[in-house]
Amino acid sequence: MDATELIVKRVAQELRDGMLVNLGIGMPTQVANHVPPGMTVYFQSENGLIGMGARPPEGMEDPNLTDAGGAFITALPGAVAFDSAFSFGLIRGGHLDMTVLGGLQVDGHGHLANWMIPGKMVPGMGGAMDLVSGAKRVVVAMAHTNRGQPKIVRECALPLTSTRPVSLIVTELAVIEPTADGLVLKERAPGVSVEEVRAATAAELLAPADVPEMLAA
Amino acid sequence: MDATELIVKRVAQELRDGMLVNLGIGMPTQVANHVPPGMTVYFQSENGLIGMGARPPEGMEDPNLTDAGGAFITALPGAVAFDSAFSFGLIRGGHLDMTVLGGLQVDGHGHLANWMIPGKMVPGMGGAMDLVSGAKRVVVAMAHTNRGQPKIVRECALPLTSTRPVSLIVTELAVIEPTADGLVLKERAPGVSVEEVRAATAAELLAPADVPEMLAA
Amino acid sequence: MKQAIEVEDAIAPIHDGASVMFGGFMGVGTPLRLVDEIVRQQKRDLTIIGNDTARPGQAIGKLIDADCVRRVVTSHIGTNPVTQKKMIAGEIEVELVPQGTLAECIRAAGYGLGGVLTPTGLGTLAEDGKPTLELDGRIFLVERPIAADFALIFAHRADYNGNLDFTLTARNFNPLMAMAATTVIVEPQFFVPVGVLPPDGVAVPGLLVDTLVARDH
Amino acid sequence: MKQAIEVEDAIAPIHDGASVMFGGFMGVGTPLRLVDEIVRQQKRDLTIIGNDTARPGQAIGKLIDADCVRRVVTSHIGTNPVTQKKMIAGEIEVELVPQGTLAECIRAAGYGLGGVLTPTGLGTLAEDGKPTLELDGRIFLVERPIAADFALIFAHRADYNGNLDFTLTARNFNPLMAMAATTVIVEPQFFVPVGVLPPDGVAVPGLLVDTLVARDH
Repeated sequence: MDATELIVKRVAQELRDGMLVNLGIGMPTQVANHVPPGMTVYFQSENGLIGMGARPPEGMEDPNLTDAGGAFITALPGAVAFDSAFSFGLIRGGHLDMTVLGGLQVDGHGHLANWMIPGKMVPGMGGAMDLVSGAKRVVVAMAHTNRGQPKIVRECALPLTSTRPVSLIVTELAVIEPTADGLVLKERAPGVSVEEVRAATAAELLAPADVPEMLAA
Repeated sequence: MDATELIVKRVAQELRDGMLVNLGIGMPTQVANHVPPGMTVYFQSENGLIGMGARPPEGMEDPNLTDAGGAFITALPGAVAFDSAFSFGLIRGGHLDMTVLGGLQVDGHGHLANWMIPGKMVPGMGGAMDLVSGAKRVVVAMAHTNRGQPKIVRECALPLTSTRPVSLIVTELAVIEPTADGLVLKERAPGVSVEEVRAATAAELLAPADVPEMLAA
Repeated sequence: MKQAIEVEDAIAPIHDGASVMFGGFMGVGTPLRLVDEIVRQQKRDLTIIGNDTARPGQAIGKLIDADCVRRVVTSHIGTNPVTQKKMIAGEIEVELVPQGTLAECIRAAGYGLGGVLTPTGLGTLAEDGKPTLELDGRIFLVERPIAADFALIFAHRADYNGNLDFTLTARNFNPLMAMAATTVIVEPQFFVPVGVLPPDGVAVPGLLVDTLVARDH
Repeated sequence: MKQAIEVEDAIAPIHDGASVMFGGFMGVGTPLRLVDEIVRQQKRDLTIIGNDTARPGQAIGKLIDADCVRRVVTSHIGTNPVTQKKMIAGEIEVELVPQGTLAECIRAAGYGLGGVLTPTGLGTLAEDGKPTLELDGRIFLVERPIAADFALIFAHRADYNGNLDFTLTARNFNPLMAMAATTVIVEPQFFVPVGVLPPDGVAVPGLLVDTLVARDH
């Protein structure tokens, strides 16, 4: 199993029946492919839809129906369309059960940085600040390191997305939960030791005596 | 012509083609009966409709379609329905061209009091505060006096509806415009002298040398 | 898919002292079976939130008659002399809120906003010790969000997932309240299969709905 | 009834230096013929307001390419390297606003609100010297309303009175912007007779619309 598949499958275990979930662009999008059988999860596309489905049949695309990246999608029976204020009302009003986002850095306070690298890349925050400030649960899905450099750090050097701590961090090495006491190592990837996780992490990690392995079936 | 008819017909002269207008309960409602021929005026019912029409045919009433008083109405072709936030967005956002409201008192600053008499009658402000604070033009349609007591006074004794001055006051005796300099007597009712208007008014009235008669055809 | 439950079971969880929002404007768009069931179950000390208290014996006017209510947050009680009498007698507390402010404050609660900045009510009794904020030379009243334990909603149609649509002037506060309460209980006029409501016609996505009340047998 | 006018005449009144809102999300729901005409008429120094700047050569991305723009107020420029390049070169100014805040601030302008109180952006670069307000122990960022000289709207259908509906994810910011600009210019996909759009399906009443653009011949 490659790193992305491991992360995405582990994140999918956080899904619960009936949840409204928003998936960030990139790796988080793939979580939609791993909804446990028999479970109904509503996916919100922040450009104004709940109930988005897969790509439409060739030649039957509707130019007025795309995902937040502008790619053609379908709408499932029971889908709902709305304007941008309502879409973010769902997010900011606490009606969104979970969001899954990528990250550039997460720090020991659980603060996420994922929207700019000063002087280098300024894509803008899009909906990220609203999602991290408003969703009931914020799950960060990201690689544990970037070119060998830890992305989980003591204090974010990059501009924060929100001062509200995220709920969970899932990487190819570990599952980590920010708490009031600090970052807690909840699970380690199959075959990865606690020491290996610590070595790849630049923030302090609290770990119980026995850290179970991630299950990503 | 009785007092109400005179007032209502004079107020109707303030209508312009294409206006969005909100009429208060009571006398102001009757302004809708005097839209000049060939003119299109959109009437907003604050409970969520633009384009309300007359009573429906007997037996064809829709319990989901009433005016703000709960009476059955119809919807004209091209009518639009909306929720209460949108309805008041139209009012508060400056999209309402004119509102016509009843009044208990108007004072020398053009301040209107029309929503309560302490210790006696507390109906609540309903939409009145929003209308007076938000409409582009606020026209007060009321009797000039109440049991012989002037309703146009130096300072309102009753609780204000808004600190924003109204645009025009129309009574059975006069048309009066609040300005930065004070109340200006613009028109007098047919056969009524400036002195008679002054005698029935407890606020100072500025009057040009020649005050024309109201036209209420 | 959601299950529709009987009206007794839908109302049972409402505890004495609860805050309850009711859609409706002069009874139009009010869930009348839910109101009757509150009276039958003799709920007490409720705080009720709604545009008005209708008339004695009508819609939420029945809750006033039946002594279910300790406090009312509303814009207008002028059509209900019983509400006025009990207010003056000190049996119920009435908080009067301008109608547009009421709509915005309910929306603010559902949309995660900290409050509402409005000129409506400034310098009037509605200001009532509330904070003000000066911004770029203009002064605004700071009104608090209005949330509730329960929202009782009248919908035109519900599909089996709880997606709701509304019709004409029965819409009013209903969609706003569906965002602003911990528990949302819906009395639909009709049930339709999933897919009958077009995505653009749904005003409340089913995931905001906690309870659907079965149709009257 | 309104007259539909040619796209040249619709765009002609937009002066150099004007602020212009554009509906759309990654070009979906953007009035593409209006954008092309702005480029053709070589408008200059515009402040453009919209969710994103799409991609180079696409939708409002074309305005960036053609040097029509001096300032952009948007939530995301990550898909448009030309915007980023010109920003870094100091040729255009970019104000990044969280997407939910952008939607609410545009709505606030159209709804007559003094601003938006939100936790989104607090303690991040988005705070950027903006005022904060503490209310009942919570701190909120005070964001200003966002209005514009012109709103350029893409609608699904317009009736002859200018009533508009929208479809699926082409809705996004369009109905909000129709409330927030001095002049509202609409490019509808289809025209339909008055009475075809059901009152419950109209998102923008025609009286908010200043200009309807004739269909492409």
